[in-house]
Formats: sequence, C-alpha cells, structure tokens
Amino acid sequence: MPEATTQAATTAPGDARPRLPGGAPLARSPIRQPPPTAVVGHWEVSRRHTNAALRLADLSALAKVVLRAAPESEAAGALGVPFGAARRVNVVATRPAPQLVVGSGPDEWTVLGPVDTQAEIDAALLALPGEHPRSVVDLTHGRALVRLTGAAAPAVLATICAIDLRERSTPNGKALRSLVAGVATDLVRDDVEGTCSYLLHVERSSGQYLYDTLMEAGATAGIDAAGLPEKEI
Amino acid sequence: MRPVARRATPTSGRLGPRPGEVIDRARPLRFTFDGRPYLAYEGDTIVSALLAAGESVFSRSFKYHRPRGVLSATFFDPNCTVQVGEEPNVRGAHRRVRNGDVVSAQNVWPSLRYDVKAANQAVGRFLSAGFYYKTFIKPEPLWPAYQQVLKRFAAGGVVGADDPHGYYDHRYAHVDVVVAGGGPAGIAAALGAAEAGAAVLLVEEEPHLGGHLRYGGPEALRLLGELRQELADAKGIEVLTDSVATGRYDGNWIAVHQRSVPGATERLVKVRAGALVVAAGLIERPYVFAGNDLPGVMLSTAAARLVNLYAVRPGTRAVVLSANAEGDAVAALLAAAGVEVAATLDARRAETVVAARGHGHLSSVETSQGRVVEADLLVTATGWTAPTSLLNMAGVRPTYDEAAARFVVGAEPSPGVFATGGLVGDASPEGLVAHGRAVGARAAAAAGCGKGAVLPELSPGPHPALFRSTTHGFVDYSEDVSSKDVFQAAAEGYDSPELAKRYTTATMGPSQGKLELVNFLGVLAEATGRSIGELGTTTWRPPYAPVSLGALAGRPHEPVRYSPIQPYHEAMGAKPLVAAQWIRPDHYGDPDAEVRRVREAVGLIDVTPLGKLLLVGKDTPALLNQLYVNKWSALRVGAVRYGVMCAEDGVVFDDGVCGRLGEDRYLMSTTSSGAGAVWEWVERWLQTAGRHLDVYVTPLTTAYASINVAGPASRTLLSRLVEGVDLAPEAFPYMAVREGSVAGVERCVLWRIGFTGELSYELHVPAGYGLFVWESLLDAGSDLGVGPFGIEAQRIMRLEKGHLIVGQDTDGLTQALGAGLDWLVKLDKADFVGKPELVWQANREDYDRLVALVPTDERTVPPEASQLLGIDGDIVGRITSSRHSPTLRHPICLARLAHHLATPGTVVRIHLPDGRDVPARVAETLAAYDSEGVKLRA
Amino acid sequence: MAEPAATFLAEAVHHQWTAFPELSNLCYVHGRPAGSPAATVTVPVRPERAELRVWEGIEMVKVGRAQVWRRTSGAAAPHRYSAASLVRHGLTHEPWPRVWRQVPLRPAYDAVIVGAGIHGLATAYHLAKDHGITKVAVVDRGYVGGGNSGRNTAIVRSNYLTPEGVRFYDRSVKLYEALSAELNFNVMFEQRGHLTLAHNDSSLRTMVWRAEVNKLVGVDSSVIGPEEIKRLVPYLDTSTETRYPILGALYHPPGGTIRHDAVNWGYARAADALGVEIHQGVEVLAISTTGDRVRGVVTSAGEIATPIVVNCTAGHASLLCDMVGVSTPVVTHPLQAAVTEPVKAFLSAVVVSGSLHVYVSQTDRGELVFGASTDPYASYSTRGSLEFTEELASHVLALMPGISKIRLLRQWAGLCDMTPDFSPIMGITPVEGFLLDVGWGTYGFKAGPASGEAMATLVATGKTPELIAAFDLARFAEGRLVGEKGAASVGH
Amino acid sequence: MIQIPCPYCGLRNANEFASTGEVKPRPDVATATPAVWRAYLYDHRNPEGLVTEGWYHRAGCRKFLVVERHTQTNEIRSARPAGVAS
Repeated sequence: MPEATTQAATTAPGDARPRLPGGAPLARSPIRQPPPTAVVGHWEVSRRHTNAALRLADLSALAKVVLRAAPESEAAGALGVPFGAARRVNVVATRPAPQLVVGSGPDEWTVLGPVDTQAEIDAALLALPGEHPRSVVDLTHGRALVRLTGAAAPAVLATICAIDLRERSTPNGKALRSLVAGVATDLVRDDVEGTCSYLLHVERSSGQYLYDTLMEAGATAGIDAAGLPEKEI
Repeated sequence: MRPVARRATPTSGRLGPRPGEVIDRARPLRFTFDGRPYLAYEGDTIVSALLAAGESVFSRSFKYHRPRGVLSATFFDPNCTVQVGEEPNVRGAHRRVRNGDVVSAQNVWPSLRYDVKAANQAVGRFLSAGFYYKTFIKPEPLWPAYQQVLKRFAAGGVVGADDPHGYYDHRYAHVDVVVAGGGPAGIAAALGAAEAGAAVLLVEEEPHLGGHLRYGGPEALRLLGELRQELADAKGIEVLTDSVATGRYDGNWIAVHQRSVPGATERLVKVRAGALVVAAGLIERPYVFAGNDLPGVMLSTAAARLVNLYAVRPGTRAVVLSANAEGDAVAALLAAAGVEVAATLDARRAETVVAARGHGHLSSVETSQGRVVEADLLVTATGWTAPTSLLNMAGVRPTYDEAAARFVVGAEPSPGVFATGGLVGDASPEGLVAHGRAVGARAAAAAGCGKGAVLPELSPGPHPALFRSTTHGFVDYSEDVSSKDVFQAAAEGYDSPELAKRYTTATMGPSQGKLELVNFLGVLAEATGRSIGELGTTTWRPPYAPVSLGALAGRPHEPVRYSPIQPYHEAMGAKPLVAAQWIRPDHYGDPDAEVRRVREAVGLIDVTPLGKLLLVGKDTPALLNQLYVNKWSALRVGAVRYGVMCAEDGVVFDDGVCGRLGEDRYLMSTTSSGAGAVWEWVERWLQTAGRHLDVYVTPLTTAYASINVAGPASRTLLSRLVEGVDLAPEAFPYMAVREGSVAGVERCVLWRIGFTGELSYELHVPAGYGLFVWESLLDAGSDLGVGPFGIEAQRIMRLEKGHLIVGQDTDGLTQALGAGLDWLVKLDKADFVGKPELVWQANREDYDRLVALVPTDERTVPPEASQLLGIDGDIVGRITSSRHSPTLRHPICLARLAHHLATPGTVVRIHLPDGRDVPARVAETLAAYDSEGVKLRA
Repeated sequence: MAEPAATFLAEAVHHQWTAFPELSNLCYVHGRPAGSPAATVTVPVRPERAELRVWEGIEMVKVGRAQVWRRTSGAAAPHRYSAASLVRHGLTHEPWPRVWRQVPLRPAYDAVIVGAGIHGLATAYHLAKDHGITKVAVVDRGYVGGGNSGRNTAIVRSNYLTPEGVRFYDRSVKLYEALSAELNFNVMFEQRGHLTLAHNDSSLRTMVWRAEVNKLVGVDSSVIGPEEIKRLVPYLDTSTETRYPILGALYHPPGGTIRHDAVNWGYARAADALGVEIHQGVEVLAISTTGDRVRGVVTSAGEIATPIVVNCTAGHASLLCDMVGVSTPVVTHPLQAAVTEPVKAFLSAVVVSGSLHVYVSQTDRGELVFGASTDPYASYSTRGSLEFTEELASHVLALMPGISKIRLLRQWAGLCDMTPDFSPIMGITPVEGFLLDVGWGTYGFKAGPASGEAMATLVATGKTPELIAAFDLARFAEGRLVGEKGAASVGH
Repeated sequence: MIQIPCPYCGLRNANEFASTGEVKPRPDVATATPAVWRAYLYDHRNPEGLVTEGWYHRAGCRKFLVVERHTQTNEIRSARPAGVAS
C-alpha cells in the first residue's frame, strides 16, 4: 500500500463537508475537525496549527488493530510488549518507522500505525509465529483516538481521571485502561520530544464527548485544538 | 417583639494596628448589610467589618428569634450565618468581604431589628423539647395548615430556581500524607513527613496557616514566622488554605473542599493518601448559663481573634470567666487593647457566672458571688472540644478523659490514620511542634517513606469540668435547645445521647455539634446521674464542614454517544430521542409517512447502536449453544439465525441475530440497550465455565455504522452500490450474510434480515464511512423515493409485524415461553443458560402469554400500559405495545394476558387511563402484517 | 400549643389575619363557643400575659390583646399529649412521665420480637391492642428506632406496581393517616404529594402502568405532563434540551413525609402503655429450638423462654435467620442518605427520579433530605461514601440547577436487606414459631403500620392474613416471585 | 472509595468494577431439583464477615475476579482471576 498522501478536498456548493474527486469514499473521525481540514489517505483530518503549550489533537484516523492471544503464546512473545506497557515495535517489517504496540490487556495488544495501514498491520499480526488461537480485529473505525500534549497535561487529566499520574506511577511508556470522565478509556503515556503527552482512546461513539470534556478541562490551562500532526501520518 | 435598639455608643470598634493582623488597611472595600453601606478592609470577615462598624447583632435564632451576635468568630459560629447575594447560609465570621457584597440577615421577619417572631420568646417555656409531638394531634385535617405556618420558621437563606450554576471543579490527587489542619502541630507534621521524602498535602480551613499561633502573643508569632519559613523551604508540600478536609472514607480516600480557587467557584479535591494526619486542634466550648446567647457574650478565642487578627475591639467593659491559661491571657489582651476589664472570675476557684442580662445586648453579668457587674462584653474560657470527626469516620472511638474534661485520642489510633496537636494532648507550641514533626515522620513511614521517628509524650493536662452553671441556658444555639430541654428529654426517657439528640435536636443544626456536643453530653450526664464516659457519645458523620452541592457535583460529566450519521440527522432536524447514552433520531417530522415509504418504496434507518460482537474461534458454536436457547451447531458459513438469551432464572434477557462470516468468525447482534450487558455476559462465560473454549470476543458496536435498508425497492437500490455480492434472491436469501463493498467502501457486512417485515438489508460499514455510505444511498435512490426513517416508524412496523421488544413486551419475570418463543426454545439441548427453569415452565400452564390484540373500536389506540380486565374486574394483563397502524388503518397492540384468556378470538376488556373500557379481540398471530412472511423473503 | 399560638399571634399581628386564609379558617370561621370556658390558665410572662381558655372542643390562647383559636377534641385527659397539657406542664413545671418504662427482663414471654424499630414496635402494639396479647418483649441491641427506622428518609406512599403491593402499602398509608390520633403522638404526616419523574419512554410507560394499577386498586395516582410538574415544583428544569428531559411524572397526591422518630416513639409509648415491654441494649445471641420449634432466646441480658420469635430486624435479618438455620435470599446493601442546611421553603412535593437514582424532599425546618439507590455492592458498613454525595449532587443539580449553593450538612447510611423481587418476606418459616418480617429493602418504613397489624394477626391467630400472603418465604423455592421486580431501582 | 487489588492492574478504585455478587457453584443442570436450582438462583450466605464474591473489572482489564472481602470493614483479603483455583 502506498504512503498516505495529503490532498485538498473539494467542497460541494452548499455543503461544508469535503468530497473526494470521483466520489471516492471519504472516512470521517467521530470528532468534529477544527478547520482547516484536508484529506489524508481516505480520511478528512484537521491540519490546524497551534503553538499553544497545551494542545489536543484528534488522531482517530490512525490505523488501530487489536490482537487477542494468550500472554504465554509465541505471538505475544514475538511482540515483546507486556501488559501495561507501550513500545514502538516494527510489526510491519516493510514500514520505515515502527508502530506503537500497546499492551492494552492481559491477553490483548493494540497496535497503532499511520493512516491507512491497518491492512498491513492486520496481516503482520496474523503472520506472527505460533499456533495458539488468536484474534486479529481491525478497530481503526471502532475507536476515537486523541493526543493531549503539554507540561500541564497531567494536571488537566487529573481533573477527570482518578489514576495516579505522577512519574513514579505513570511514567513514559505506561499503558492502562481506566475511567476518564466516566468513560472507559485507554490511556498511554507517550511523550513527544520530552514533553509529557498522553494518547487516549475510547470506543468511537464517545469520541466527541471525550474531546469536548478534555477541551473544557484544559480551558483554564490554555488548551488549544491541534490538527493531525505530520509525524503521526 | 421589641426591636433591638441601635446603640448610641457602639460597644465595638476598630483598634490601631496589631502585629498579627490579617487586614490590609490600604485596601478598603465596600459592602452592604441589610441595605446599609459599610466599609471593610481586605482580609476582614463580614462580621469583623460589621463589628468594627459598631454592629453587634447578625442573626435571629431559629425558634425564639432571639438576637444573636458573635460567639466563636469562626466558621462554626452559629450566630453569624448570613445571605450574601444569591448564596444562602454564608458563615459571616469566616467569609472574607468582597468588594460590592450584598449581605443580609437570615431568619428575620420583617427585619433583623424588628422581628415579630420574637414573640416566641414570651412563650418559650411552652416550646420545650418535643413540643411538636405533643400537640397538633387533633384535629388531623388542620395539621397541614399548622405545618404551612411552621414552614415559615425555616431558618435558612434563600435560593432561586434560576440562580446561576457556578463553575465548580473537581480534581484527583495522590499523596503520601494528608495533614488536616494547619496549626503548629499540623505544619510540623507536614514538615516531618516531607523531610522523610513524602509528598504531602497540608489543608487549612482558614485563609492563613498558623492556627492559634496567629492570634497569640509575640512569642507565638515568632514561632509561626519560623514555621512558615521552614515550609517555604521544604520540598513536596502542597498547601491548600481556605480549604477543609470534609471526609475520610474507606481506603484513606479524603475529600478536601477548596472554598476559594482561582478560575472556579469552589473545588473538590479527591485525595488518595497513604496516611492521614488529623491536626484539627481544639474548639473552645461555650458555657451554659442564663443569657449565654446575648450579643456581647463570647468565647475567649473569639475575643482574641477579633483583637489580634482583625484589630476589632469586641466591647468596652468586660467580665472574663476563665478556667485556663488561655482565658487569663485574653483578659490581659483585652486590658492591653483598651477594654476595661471590670471583673475576672476564676473558675478554678469556683467563681462563675450565674446569668447574663440585657435587652438585645449584654448589659450586666450576675456572678456567683452575688455581684451584678455592668458590662457589654462577657468572655468565657471554660474548656475545649476535640473535633474528632475525621477520626470518627475512620472508625476511631475517642475516649473521654475525666481529668481533662474532653475527649482524647492517641497519636496512632488506626492503621494509616494519625493524630497530633490538641486532639492528643496539651503542650507549649514548641511541644506541639515536636509532636507534630514526629507524627508526620511516622505517617510518612506508614506510607512507605522514611523510617519514622520516636514519638514524644503528649497527653492532656487537667482542666475543670465546666459545662453548666447553676442556671439554665442554651446548649445548642443554632437549634435553640436549652439545658432545660435536655433535662426534660432525659426525664421523659429519651435518656441515651442518640435519643436525647433526636428528641431535642441538639447538635443536629448547621454546626453539627462542633461547639455543642460536649456541653450536651455534660448536661445529659448531669440529668441522668451518669458520667460522660458512661453515656458514650454520638457519631460524627461526614462531612466535617458543610459542602455545597455544586462542589460535590463538579462540572457535569454525562457521557453521550453519537452515530457517525448524526450530522445528517441534525441537518434534517430529526427529533432526538435519548436512549440511555445514545442520542438517536426518533423521526424526521412524519413517522406515518416514513412507514408508508418503507412499505411502498425504500427507507433507511440508522441502527448503529445495535450491539455487535465479533466472535473468533473454533468453539464459537459451543458458546452460542450455551448462551442462546436455540441450537447453533449446524449454522453454515453465510447463514444468519435469530437467537434469544435467558438468564439462569429463565427470564428473557436479550435477543438478536448471529451470522457466520467465515469458518471461525461469527458476528452477533444484540439489542441496543443490551449491548454492554451481553458483551459482559459472553466474557463472563468465557472466563469462568467456558475457559476451555477457543473463542475471543471483540465488541464492534461502534466500529460499524449500521444502516437498515428496508422496503420493496431495497434490492434495486443496493444493486446500484454493492460490489462483490450477488444480490439475487437465490444467491442471497433471507437470513443470510455476505461481505462486500458498498459505494466503494470495502469490508462491509450485509445481513438479509429486518425488523420491519419488508425485504431489507442491514449494512454494517466501517464507521468512518458511515455518513458517506448513508449519503451515497440517498443519492443513488432518489428516483426510487428513498428517504430516512426513525425509531418511531420502526416501532410501528415491528409492531405491525408482531416482533417483540425485550424489556417492553417482556418484563423482569417473563420467562421465554411466556414471550411467544416456544418455537425457538430447544429443551433437548443438554444444557444452556436458564434451561431448568424453562423445562419446568414447559410443564406448567399458568404463565401469562404474549398476544396480539385488536381493539374493536378502530378509533381508539389504547395507551401502552393500559390494563386488561377480566369479567369480575380483576387485572388479567396489560397492553405492552400499542400504535395506530398506518398500513392497516386500525390500532394494533401487543399485550401480556393471563393464559386462560390467551386464545385467538377471545374478547377482553381494555381499561383506558381515561376510565373508559373498550373491548379487544385476541388475534390469531402476533403479526398483523404479512403474517406468512412473504414480503421479507421476496 | 405555645409555638403555634405564638406563631399565629406573630403572623396575625403583622398581617391582621387576612393574609392567611388558612389561619382565618382556624381562628374565626367557626365562631366563638357559648358560655364561659371550662378552664382558664394564665401565664404571667413579661412583658405580656398569656392566657389559655379551654372549652369543650375548642381552645383559645390570648397573649396581650391578640387571640388564637383552635378546635380540639374535648378535654385533655391526664398524661395525654395536647396543647392544654403542654401549657399545664409549662406552668407547673410538673415533670412529664416517661415515654416507656425501664423494667427487668422476665424469664418468659408469650412472644419475643427482635428489633425495636417501627416493624417490631408496631407488631407489639397491635398484638396488645388488637389481640390482647401483652406479655410481649421487644428486644433491641441498640435503642428504640436506632436502625433503619431512624435512618430512612421518612417518605410514605402506596404507588406500587403490583396489585398485592399497592393494596398492602395502601393499608399502611391509611393507618398512617390516623396514626397521630391513634397513638396520641403527633407523627407529623404531611401528604404533600409524591412525584416520580420519567426521563424516557420506557419509564413513562412504567409510570402509566403503576398509575393504572393504582387506580384500579383505589389509590390516587395519575401521570401528569411537564407543565403540571412545573406548576407543582417550580424549581425543576422542565426544558426539553436537557440530558435528562422530564417527559412526565407519576403523581401520587396521598404520598408524603412523616417524622420517623415520632412514629417509633409513638408506637413505643403506646405499646408500653398497653403492657408491652421494650428492652433496649439487649442483644439476641442465639435462638434455642427443640426439633423444629422455637423454645426461647438467649440474650445478652439472659435467657428467655418463648414459643414465638418474630424477626423484625433490618440490615441483619439473615444473621438472625442463620441462628435457626433458615436460609433466605437476602443480600444486605447500605442505602445512603443526606441532608442539607436549611433554606427557605421552595419544595412542597416529594420528587423522585428513578433514572437519576435520587429522591428529594424539604422538611418543615427547610432542610433538603436526599436519598439514592442502594450501594453497588453488599456491605454491613454504615460509614458512607464520597461517591454517593458526588453522584447525588450532580443528579439533583441536573433536576434543579438553581440550588448549587445549598450545602450538604450530613450524610449517613442504613442497611437494606434486599430480596430478588424487591418485595418483603413475611410469615412462617420451616421452624415453627420463628416468624419473618424482613427483606424490606428500601421500603420498610412505609410498610411499618400495615406489617405490624398483619404480623400481629399472624402471631395471634396462627393464620397468614390475605394481605401478606404473596410475600411468603416459600415463594422463592417455588418460583412465585412478586412482580415488583423491575418497577424501578429507586422508588422512594 | 474502596480499592480492589486487581491481579492484573494493581490497586484500582472500585467504581471501575462491577460487583457480581457471591460466588456460587452452578448445580448440575441434568439433576438439579427446583429447590436446589432456586437456592442457586436466590439464596445467599450474606455474612457479616468474609465473603467470596465476583467483581468484573469493567473499565480496566475486563477480567472477572474472585475477591475475598470483609463486609463490615471492606478490607480485601485476596483477589484472583475467576476460574483459577485459589
């Protein structure tokens, strides 16, 4: 599959939503995209730029594939990421950059990759060694994924999440699932260039709620909406 | 009823600068009290500013409407509760004046000065404890009228229906040690814990740390300065002032109420702490004697606070009753501040106050020596109450120390819970600091930081047991309960603390016994001839201090869920339907027209909330056999089957379909409301009895946008957009599943099923493409008359078709055979969930049946839940679903009906909510529309 | 007397009667009695003089020049509570008699009732009054009304779902209506109306269902719309744009609130007066049996012989059943409640929201009393939780957004013995003489008078009254659950 | 708020979990009498003391656990995955 490319979308008269040339299918995040938007791969995404010290970006367009297998299975061993951790692993050998493998459950791994790479990840997970039963499910469309970045991120998150976010309990590379503002949420501490950053994902239909709640929680800390960062694509 | 005279010469006023004052004389503020303007300085409380201006009455009491002034000058002062703007019950002796505050007195009518309800004082002797219970007994019809009058006596402030909801915040915190109380012992405990490496949260109720050091002498201020410097240099201590630890719950889960926060009205901090140190200090106890509630009678700590913190002179000529060094010091302080100390009564030498006299304000004091001393200030220092609330919440039972005349606790009363300061014992400030520091270190050690420290000795010193003088006076100011009431309660047999408390309401008012409890116990002990130790005490419940509903609630967090097609529904102005967390389109303006569109052409409905579970693994049929009442072993790839799940009691729990997508891949659907519960049910079986099964379950409910395309033209419409699937009836028959692409979107699942009774296809498309596919379908089918339909149209059509809705046409006791599912239940399976109950049900006759009813009067659509009546008027069933059928043009109903009547052709009586009865006939089949199922198989 | 007299007086002086039609009804419309008063009491209180004049059926209090008149029912008997007795005691300082006696435990009783809450006390009262059985001991390890009877939110109603439930609770409401006179103790029953809000279709359907069954059984209930709801409770947010829109409500005018302590004390005082003994601080340690028959009770104050033990406990029902090996379907969950500081009256009706798990009423003192559903896991702890108050507050504010500044003053918890079908367990057990009046879940207080009456009949006659036949223990083993299950998880 | 020591996730607040009640063995379906079956459905030990009960870590690892908890103090003695012998 080719690298996802960014293209300008056209907008039909009287319709604020972009369309792709030739009526090709256009995928949308469950979260409203702050303008300006563009189409990346098959997805309509925001390309908003912000210099705010605390920012929230919608990453729902990223590929997300879930592997279920016994923790003692060969496949699990091949991934090498235990429950509760998140590491970059080259699951898809042909990709230039590794994918983020999240140990999201005792027998569950969530692999996050660039836009439109779910089929490759899917195939790579099915091809992991071993005969143990396993289940590989593409949840790209089933999850809303956002990234909250900034030094104030732990304090903002602490207004809506009961988890101990201090360094000694939730260091970079830690993954867990808990309640965030009343919704079961996967939380991954994944710092960006030394700045504290969290990935949060929930089942898709709660995405807008999660996004709105984080924006409100961060309001006094000066949060701003960011577009899909180039390096995530 | 006499008005309180405005005094020509105010007894109180502002003093010159004091070394520890907390007011900023350079920053004057303006506010009004009962409509009159007043000046304050930044840092003044409402009450200190009013006292400085010569006012001395701030409220009227609850029952007798007696004028009341300052008593303790703290948050818990029962006499200083005022309304500030829209905020009721503000503690005027604690709340700092803000510029422009509009303050008014509460519980006065028509005004603070002239309060007609004060007539109650004249007949006070009849308003004894429990007087409510002894009168108004007859005649009963008049009790409500009496009650309306009583309600006018409610003591609180005012709230408005449309008062704005402030911005209330919540925050979680995780620390090693919480220290509740920022006096010398509390500050030292925080320092001791931090030195051991602990993360500490130090919480102080007042705006400044220091406790009693703040209003002590020069030595106290010097020590406070040192402690503050040490705090400033320490690492790992977060200090919250004007904040109070309101509750300690299981697992050292501690609620801290921040009363002033930048950017928010208030904030609730929910803290998980390794250890809790309670350093709440001591609360000074009032003394009970006649007239002890007159304005001008106050506690020694109140006088010290007023003079030293706010530079307010509390009176001009004082009598001091002292039983301790603190009281002696206040006598000296008053004299130094220019108050004439007319008499000092030493309670340690059995000198006491017999009565305080005055009209609206203290004017003279009668002493035990028989003297009557003119005075406008009476200061009492008769002992202390240990506010052990947080410790009580941790299950600690303080013991009563007779010699010290107060309750005490040890320094380590419970695992993870510590106490220091006055709660534990008496010492010099330095002694309290030493103890606090050691307790802090030990608390840190309990939380895993450091090695602890050796605990210095701290125990309470002796103190005279002073509760009541020789006269009766108020025990509970906010409830207007006198010592006489307590005596009477005891005499009547309400002689345990709990019964006497409930009977007299003592300690049940806004200060919850902080000031009153020990006096109440002391008086009850006197009345019953027992000691306080024998009586025991009542339990202090959370919260330690009252918390606003806004702060408890925080910002509203009510999760809502939307389908990917929601932008379309909104654009079309669909009427929203709230279904649990989902917001769904009920209809788009005309549900009947939506029905006709589906019956005659083709319609689309967004059914995304339908639960969808992907089951992967070779043992999936075994799992399905266990969870569903029917059989699954023979399901071919590409086939779909309807299934019903029961709980172990045989009660119908959920229904849906399950299709076999591939060799080891199955997609199960559930009801929208049951999506979460069925997922858990499946997981539960797979993790317990079914651990050996090779099945993984993954919820895909919102991974797919689900669109049902229904109507005779649905195949034509789909044929224009679907690729990779042969839509011919033979190739893709009813109850089949296929995978293919729709409008160019790959990996879609298509089931040929439907709830409406028409030829229909349920499309599950990757959710991000949901809106795209929906709009593509509308575009492609415009010539076919395609349009959307909502939940209401679907409900009508499923009812025409006789499909049940679990939870509506069944209830919490409906077992499968009572839901018309006899044909589905396979009792010859070895096991399935709920099987034994269904076997037994099959051997009975007496359960209600699900039937279709047709009212014979075609104009009457019986409301759902209308009852069905038998010949003798008894209830024999009820309507569970009812609509007018736009297709059949008559009402159609489903009903639960007693078995003996549930035969086709029987006529039953429907009792309508408007009182009319209409007959209805039991139909042959549940389906009123296409009962043969020809259309959906087309 | 004096409080209302003074109240009437104060209001009257200020408003010259006319502003208070309910007062003028009280005072003037009935006219003045003929002849001179049967009694006149003068109270020399400065600066005024208060005087009570009593005629047959009417009395008057005069303070200064103002007068307050009220109808009464005849002359006051000695040690009967009345306005006149209140004045007499106020004047003479004559001590009030004890409400119940303190007597030593006897070696044998005709029946021992475990639990001095409303159920146990009402059972004892009716045993003595209706059946003349007075050799009865009510034992309690705590104090009178110290369990759930003093911890509930004092709401009384009969708008249940099943005919058997409605009939039973309706009997209780009827008894409550007459209880003040029956016990000569004002229990302050105020039938202020009870509203159960519906926020979605299915709950609205359940409200219609309840209303229809209620009406057919003769209980006043109906479903009303948002406008009528707003009229009854102006502080409710009835706009349609809320997360929990108010679509309608089940309105039950006879429902209301009562003073729970007064009910307990009133029953205790009346039962005591009939000869029943109340033993506080006496804990049941064991129940002795011979074969399958009850023989006696071992208590912390000694052994008692008795052929009948009635289990009237709440929160500990199954522990007592364990003593005789009777297995029950009871699970004990804490039920929490809370009260706020007082504010001026703004809420007349009792408001319940099942979907939001909250109910609220305002006391005469101005406090808001809140309750919710039971805690989500079984426990015998009454320590309470913070999350209860958080959820409570957010749900109350979702209904009444204007009251965020009111402060919560106190929270507490009781223990509820929950049953699988939200209905009680009453009647006989496999152990002869061991009777159950348990499993009341969150409904026990409302049921007190009717269950006392029915249990007394069962004890006295050995026959289960028809009113409680549906609530037998055997229904679980026989698969005959009562249909209250699913009415609503919160229905106070 | 009490905390449940999840064997997978560590100490977590109880509101992440759902209590599923006392753990009871399921009778043999083929031989269960109504009395036995309904005792399984409805009866509980309901002790004031240690109870063995199920908890589902709904907002966490989604594992069913068997927990020993004291019903008066809420102290938790042990927690293990369901279906695994203690």
